Amino acid sequence: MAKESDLVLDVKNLKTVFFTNSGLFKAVDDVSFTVKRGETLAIVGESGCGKSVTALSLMRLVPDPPGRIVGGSVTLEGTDLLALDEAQMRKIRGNRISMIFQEPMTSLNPVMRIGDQIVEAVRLHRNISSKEAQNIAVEMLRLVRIPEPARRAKEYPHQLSGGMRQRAMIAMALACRPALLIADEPTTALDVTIQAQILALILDLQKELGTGLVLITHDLGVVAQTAQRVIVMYAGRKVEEASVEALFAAPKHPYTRGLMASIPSVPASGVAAQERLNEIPGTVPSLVRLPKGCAFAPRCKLAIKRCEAEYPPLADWGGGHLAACWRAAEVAEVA
Amino acid sequence: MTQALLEVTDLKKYYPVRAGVLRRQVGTVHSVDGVSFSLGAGETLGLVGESGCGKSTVARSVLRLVEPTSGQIRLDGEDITHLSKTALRPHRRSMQIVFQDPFASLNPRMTAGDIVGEPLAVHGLATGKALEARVAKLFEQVGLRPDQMRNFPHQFSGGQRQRICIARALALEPRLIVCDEPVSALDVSIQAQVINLLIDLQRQHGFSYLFIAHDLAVVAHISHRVAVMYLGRIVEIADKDELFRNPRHPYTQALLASVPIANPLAKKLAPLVDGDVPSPVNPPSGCAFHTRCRFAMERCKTERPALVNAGDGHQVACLLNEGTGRSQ
Amino acid sequence: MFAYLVRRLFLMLVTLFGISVVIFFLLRIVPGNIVDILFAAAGYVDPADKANLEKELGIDQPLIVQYWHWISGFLRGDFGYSYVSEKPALQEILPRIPITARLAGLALLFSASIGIPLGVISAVKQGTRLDYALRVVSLSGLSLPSFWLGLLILTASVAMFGQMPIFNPNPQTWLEAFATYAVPAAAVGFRSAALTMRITRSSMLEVLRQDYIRTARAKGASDAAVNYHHALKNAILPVITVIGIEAAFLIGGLIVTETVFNIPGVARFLVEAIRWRDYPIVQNLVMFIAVVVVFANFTVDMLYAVFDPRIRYTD
Amino acid sequence: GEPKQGGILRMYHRDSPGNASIHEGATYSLNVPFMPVFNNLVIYKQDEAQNRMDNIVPELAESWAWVNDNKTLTFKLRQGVKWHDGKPFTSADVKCTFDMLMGKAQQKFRQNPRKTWYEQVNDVSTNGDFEVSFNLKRPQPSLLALLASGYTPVYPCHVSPGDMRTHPIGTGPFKFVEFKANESIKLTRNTDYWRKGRPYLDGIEFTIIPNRSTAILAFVAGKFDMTFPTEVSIPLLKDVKSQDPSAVCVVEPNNVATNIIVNSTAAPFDNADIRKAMALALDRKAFINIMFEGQGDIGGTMEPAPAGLWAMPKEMLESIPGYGPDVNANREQAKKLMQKAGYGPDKHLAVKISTRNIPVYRDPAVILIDQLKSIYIDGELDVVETANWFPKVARKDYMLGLNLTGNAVDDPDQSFYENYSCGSERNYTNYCNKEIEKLFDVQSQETDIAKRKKLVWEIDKKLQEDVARPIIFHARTGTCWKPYVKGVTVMSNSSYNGYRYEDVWMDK
Amino acid sequence: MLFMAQRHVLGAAGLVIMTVFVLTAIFADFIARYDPLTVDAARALARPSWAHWMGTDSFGRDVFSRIIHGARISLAVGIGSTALGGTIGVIVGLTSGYLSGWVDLVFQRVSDILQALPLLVLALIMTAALGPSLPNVIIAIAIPLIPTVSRVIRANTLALREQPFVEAAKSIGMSEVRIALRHVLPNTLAPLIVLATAQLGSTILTEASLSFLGLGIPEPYPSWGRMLSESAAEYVRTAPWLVIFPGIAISLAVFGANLFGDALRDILDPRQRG
Ligand SMILES: Nc1ncnc2c1ncn2[C@@H]1O[C@H](COP(=O)(O)OP(=O)(O)OP(=O)(O)O)[C@@H](O)[C@H]1O
Ligand SMILES: Nc1ncnc2c1ncn2[C@@H]1O[C@H](COP(=O)(O)OP(=O)(O)OP(=O)(O)O)[C@@H](O)[C@H]1O
Ligand SMILES: [Mg+2]
Ligand SMILES: [Mg+2]
Ligand code: NI
Repeated sequence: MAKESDLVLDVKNLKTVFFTNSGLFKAVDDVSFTVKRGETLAIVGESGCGKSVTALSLMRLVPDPPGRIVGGSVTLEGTDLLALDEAQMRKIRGNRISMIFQEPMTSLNPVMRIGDQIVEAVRLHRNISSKEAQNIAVEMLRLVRIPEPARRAKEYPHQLSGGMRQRAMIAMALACRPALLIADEPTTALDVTIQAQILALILDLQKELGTGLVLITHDLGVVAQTAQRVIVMYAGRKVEEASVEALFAAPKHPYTRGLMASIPSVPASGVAAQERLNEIPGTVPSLVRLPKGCAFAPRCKLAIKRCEAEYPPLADWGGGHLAACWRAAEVAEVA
Repeated sequence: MTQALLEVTDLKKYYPVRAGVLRRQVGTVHSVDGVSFSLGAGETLGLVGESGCGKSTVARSVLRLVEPTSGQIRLDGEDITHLSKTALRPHRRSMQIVFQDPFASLNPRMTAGDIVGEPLAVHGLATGKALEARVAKLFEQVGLRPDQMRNFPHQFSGGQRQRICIARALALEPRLIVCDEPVSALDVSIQAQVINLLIDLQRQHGFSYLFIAHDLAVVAHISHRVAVMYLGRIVEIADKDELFRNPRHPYTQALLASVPIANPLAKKLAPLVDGDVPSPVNPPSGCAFHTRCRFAMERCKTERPALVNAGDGHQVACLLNEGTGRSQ
Repeated sequence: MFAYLVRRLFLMLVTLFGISVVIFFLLRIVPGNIVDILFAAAGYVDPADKANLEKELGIDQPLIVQYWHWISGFLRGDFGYSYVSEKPALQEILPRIPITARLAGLALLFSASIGIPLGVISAVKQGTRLDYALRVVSLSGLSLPSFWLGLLILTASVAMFGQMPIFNPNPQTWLEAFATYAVPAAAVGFRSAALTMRITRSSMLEVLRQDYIRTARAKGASDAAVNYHHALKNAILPVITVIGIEAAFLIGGLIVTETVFNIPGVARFLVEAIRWRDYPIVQNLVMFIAVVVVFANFTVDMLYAVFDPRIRYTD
Repeated sequence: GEPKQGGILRMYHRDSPGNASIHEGATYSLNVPFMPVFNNLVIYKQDEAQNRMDNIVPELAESWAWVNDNKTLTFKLRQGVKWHDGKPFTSADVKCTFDMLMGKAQQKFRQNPRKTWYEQVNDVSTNGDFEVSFNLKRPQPSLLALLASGYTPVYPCHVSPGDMRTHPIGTGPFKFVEFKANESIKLTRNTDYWRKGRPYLDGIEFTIIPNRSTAILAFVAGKFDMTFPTEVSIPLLKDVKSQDPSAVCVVEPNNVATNIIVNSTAAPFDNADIRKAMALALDRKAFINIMFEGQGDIGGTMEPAPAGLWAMPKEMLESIPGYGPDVNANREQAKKLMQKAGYGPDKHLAVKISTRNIPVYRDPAVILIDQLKSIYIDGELDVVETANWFPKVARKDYMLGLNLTGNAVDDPDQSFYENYSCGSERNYTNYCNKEIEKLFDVQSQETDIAKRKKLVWEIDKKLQEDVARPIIFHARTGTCWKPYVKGVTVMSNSSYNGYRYEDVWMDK
Repeated sequence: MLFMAQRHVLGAAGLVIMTVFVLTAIFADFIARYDPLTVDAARALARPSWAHWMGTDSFGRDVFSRIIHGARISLAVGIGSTALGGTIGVIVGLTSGYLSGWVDLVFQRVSDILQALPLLVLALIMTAALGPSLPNVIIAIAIPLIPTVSRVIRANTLALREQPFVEAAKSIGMSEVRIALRHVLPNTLAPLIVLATAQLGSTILTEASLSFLGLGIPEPYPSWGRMLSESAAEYVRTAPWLVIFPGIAISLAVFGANLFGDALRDILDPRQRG
């Protein structure tokens, strides 16, 4: 087990619900995890499974209404964020905990210069002159490898390419050297060649600053290449957690298993003709109408009566490999 | 060689950039700048490339949804590039398209059944009961229940919506289906279902696919041959195995290297190219890739390499590959 | 930017030309002319007198000729003579413009200074009672006939204070000047304030949902900073458009308000001129209003460029 | 107390007059503000409410005389009178004025609505600078009455009619200062006025407020010393009194007759029975009750007594079909006539009633429609813009029209010739009855007032029986002023003649 | 439904007002207790009482009945002019957006021209030109609406034209006209409805303003606008019921239409959804 002081983030039994037109649903249901200093934790799962809401919950930025965090704790460097009042939380946001969002195009204020947006982030948390903050901003832009940072700082977001915008977002998020960085699908909107650049950059900076990183993605390739530990979410719940090696070697949850099999991989060499992929039948369930037992049961080949009736607990299947499946032991064999 | 189903020769599509008084044209977007390829019956040609490199424009031009600036499109040997709208209509039955975003490509105010039946109605192929029966059959073909015909698009999940799109494309029993990123908007676990469906349909009916994607892995799985585009041009085209085993263009290489491999033990990310994609309004001179290419030479800045044969039907447009030389 | 300006100016000229044609011919479609009205006032019609008078005023000429006379004069700065007062049209129109302009300006000021803050508050407090109350108030602002509101104000002030804020052409003190314009301006401005508030609210709500607002919060910015610094700056654009369009609509409100409060401005004057079929006044005045409206729209577009760096007119 | 000098009388004006030339207009919107600028040869006494022949006093004329078998009317003119621009007034100005009115001068009025008044005048001759004579074709005692009207000011010879429209020059008690259309009219005291010690006021200011409620509110709030004369309706008058009990208000008849113009040249009113039925269906009392809360008068063409001088006696009036007191009986008779014409409960007659888009026209039309319902006539209101009213009437493009006829002078000559003689421009219905026309001339020449009255009654009765232009009622209207305003007289049988305002003063 | 009502309290209130308004208009003959046109001197200017809930006017006509029948006029003006302006606006907007090119350019300029002329001035001139009557007032109010509607529809059409489902329709060989009618038009309905409800109120107000200026719907039709503006002049204090009730009727109807339009916008336009 990691030493207490090594833990940057400790999330316990986080629960976030939404009250919407079609009813109340749990977007994040009883999710727990930890992040250590300098560690990268990946959260994977399909669209709508609650990854972003989890991240927003950590930042306490869940839009209210309609959303609300209804339970659990989020402990950042020993402080329970959920217990803070809004003013205290503001001091921490952007300072100790930062976030990079999915869409670099829309996440920057279109009517503010790039530099000013970074300056704002710095000056919100540090009592320095705007001149100094300017310098820091340019410095940060240099750090994220934007060419001619001084000039770019004076430009508006629309004048930058997608990759540069995402870099500017990263610069902004890291400007106060946070203890924890959350990156919510930071490269989904980008091309593969740019994605590789950005991911490499994030990892470099993380190493340099010793930041804990929560990386949210649905791309297992990205996970394999970046994370140390992985949690897999399905329909608002954490269904599996393991070190990246353990997970890829032997997934214990049938969903993870299916996911891995259904994702095509670039043939390294010598692939024969067209291949059918393994598919997970059925559709991703709507959070509003979740089945009573295991949410994955309707699509699961291994499903048994019990799965439909009872939600399986998250059990340790050895070496800290957690999985929520009654038949986790059999998953490897059956597949 | 048997006659190809689709043959595209030196296709160009320029969009004007307008400005000033009277909206005079001040520049040109070279969306597609001389693309040639052919596609045989029952074959799948994958088309990959970064965002904005002109893939969709190729797709639209092939279907004459946009008018190509120049070049030739032959369907079954017949030049359809300049056919009038009416003359084109019978040919529309031979080629259909499936778009990226299954939600946006379905009219939200029509039922699934109407959407799928519409092509039949438009071409007067079936009416009334017969139409309904045909639609029901199509629904079954793509794995939907016929009783879902009365539902509206928003009542379907993403994967199901894409199936409706495919059913609509199938309705006219085309021989060529252009798929413009048909799975990019889908959940990962659903993506496989759709790809499998496309593969199955091809096996049953012998369609040809022009399959566009930016995800190399997906393309790899479904295609027989793969073409790589960069800034409006095809830079490399080859049989799938050949291309993945033996990429010749530095851009293809970078692309392949940038795809994160779903194996924590395999090599870590190592970006092979720097910088951003140049704008198609002012494409770089010479080889468009020279601004980001590790191997760029002085010549690359001025000379535009042609797509040349490098043996085994492997064509590549790179000065390093003149003759049969390899870049690695 | 320059090219854009030229293009815009060109389009403006086309529009203004179109307006001149429309207003000219529309007026001729309206049955009856000044001569009919004059004879109606005199209570008899004498065909010979009528023909003489029409000839004297030049309204017996072919329409094209009349149009040419007017427009060529207009371009030379010769606006002709009012049929009714027989004074130069310019001399009739000019002194009335500042009155309406002051009224309109004050109304717009009123509308912006009340509508925008309330809109922001309503958006920020969305779903609260305050929001509901503000929305109801603003909707009622859009539901009251403005002459009715004006009359109520007048009646109430006479009933309560025995005084009435009627137009005072030579205000002695600053306060009097303010009173002369403020009350009618508020009566007109109420509607546009309500409109501004609604647009501000919906625009703010739209912006508040944007990703960059979340980004700002994620940086640790306070609500006030987010609402006013980040959101309002982006939300203001549609508001500017509406205020720009409202400037054109305001004329309608002003007609009624100037009538109710008996203010001798151009708006009421225009209605009277239409009633009298006083072509030189109507045509030139409408052209003048059109120029103002077209320039207002133009200014709004330019303001866009100021507020929104994304808009580049060079393409 | 004693009249005081000074003060500016503030009055609101109901409507912007088209111009400032009294001779070119026919509305008291023009008389009220501009009459103070002028003088006539003779004028009705301004402090008497009733205009009568024996009330006529000299103004620019010092005296007059009928000579030459009553065929010449000679005036001795006042000397030393100056126009507002300083030029002296002479007999030439009088000749100029009347030559222009008769259409004999070089210079012409743009419009000349009262040309017919001078039909019997051969010419106007001068005898030296201070004597003029009107030479008539036949005796016409009423000429003097016409000359005493507010509509008959003397214009200066040296100012063109065009200038008189924008900047009138007169000899009157007040000088014209400015006229801003739709805004205001300002007059100032003529310090050089020939009548010493007059006027009392330093000036008069009219603020034009077409919106009645705004205007009344402003009067109540003390922004004005006086309302526009005869513009306050009965309900508004009550309102004014309740809000400002100190206000002095009078209600007077104003010799404006509300009447129906009947198009007898086309179906259905070419049928005399239907015309008569319509006349029988009128419940005049109801009109008066609704429009004036009872304060109106019923009569024929001539204004009813006591204000009117020429009204028929009551018994005579009630003998005219439709004037009888039993409305129901009248209507029964009317229904019979309608049935005779082929209409009945199952077959209604659809009729369009045209009128101008002004409440005083529209409101009675609404009542008329309602009353016609009782005799199987379904009326539909056809509201016509001012600009189209006369062309429409001239085209005979109407069935029934609801019209208001204002009489400048309470005199049969004015009324009969203008409205009923064949070929008169103001005879909208083109009613033409040669026999009556002869009677017009007979009464016109009659110098014995009693005899003339008899003739006039006969004519009036006949006109009503012919349903040429059935008169519905004669209006009464109110005028209010603040108690400190003194010397205002509102004329009771004309609304055009009483605005010289030289006797008005303010006790402030 | 119940849920909707809870979420959109104001909208539900608007809907109720609108429904009452429409029902009143439809069943005016049954609701009104007197003929709105019958003049009766004997009962002129009666105060509100059991017999005359809202009193009578100077002609002795029952105000309540006139207001009830006035709903018809206001509804006719509101719906008539909105429908007329809307229909033409849709046709113009659709053609303009769909054909683009010079047709678009011409239509755009024309709507520029119409928009630079103040609405009330245009309506004034139009009513003066056509003469005051119910259909003419409707036409006069409808014309200035056209550019507003056509702008919205055009923008929508332009956006829709880029939608893949329109391209898909093209790719199956559908004719342009059919695409415009079958795919583009139905999808502009939502913004159109929103716009129409918003305009409904303002047309009623425009009619009132025209009435005030003497160019509204003429007698004998009981138009709220004229009832209000003319009574206002004479009877504000002596017979306040003549002014209060039509005022309430107008404001309430417009208010209801606005409330309803607002809620409709929230429901139909996802971009506005809070
Ligand atoms: N503001 C909101 N209002 C209502 N529901 C919301 C809101 N934000 C998120 N949700 C719902 O919460 C659930 C989880 O959403 P979340 O954004 O966390 O998914 P995700 O895993 O990040 O998906 P993606 O991969 O598409 O980003 C989804 O069903 C979503 O519809
Ligand atoms: N209608 C158009 N007008 C002007 N430029 C256009 C138009 N359509 C496409 N383009 C431009 O042409 C280029 C190629 O566009 P295209 O949509 O074909 O790219 P793509 O390869 O399909 O990209 P993506 O992967 O993002 O779909 C882009 O730069 C685009 O901006
Ligand atoms: Mg997400
Ligand atoms: Mg594309
Ligand atoms: Ni709802």
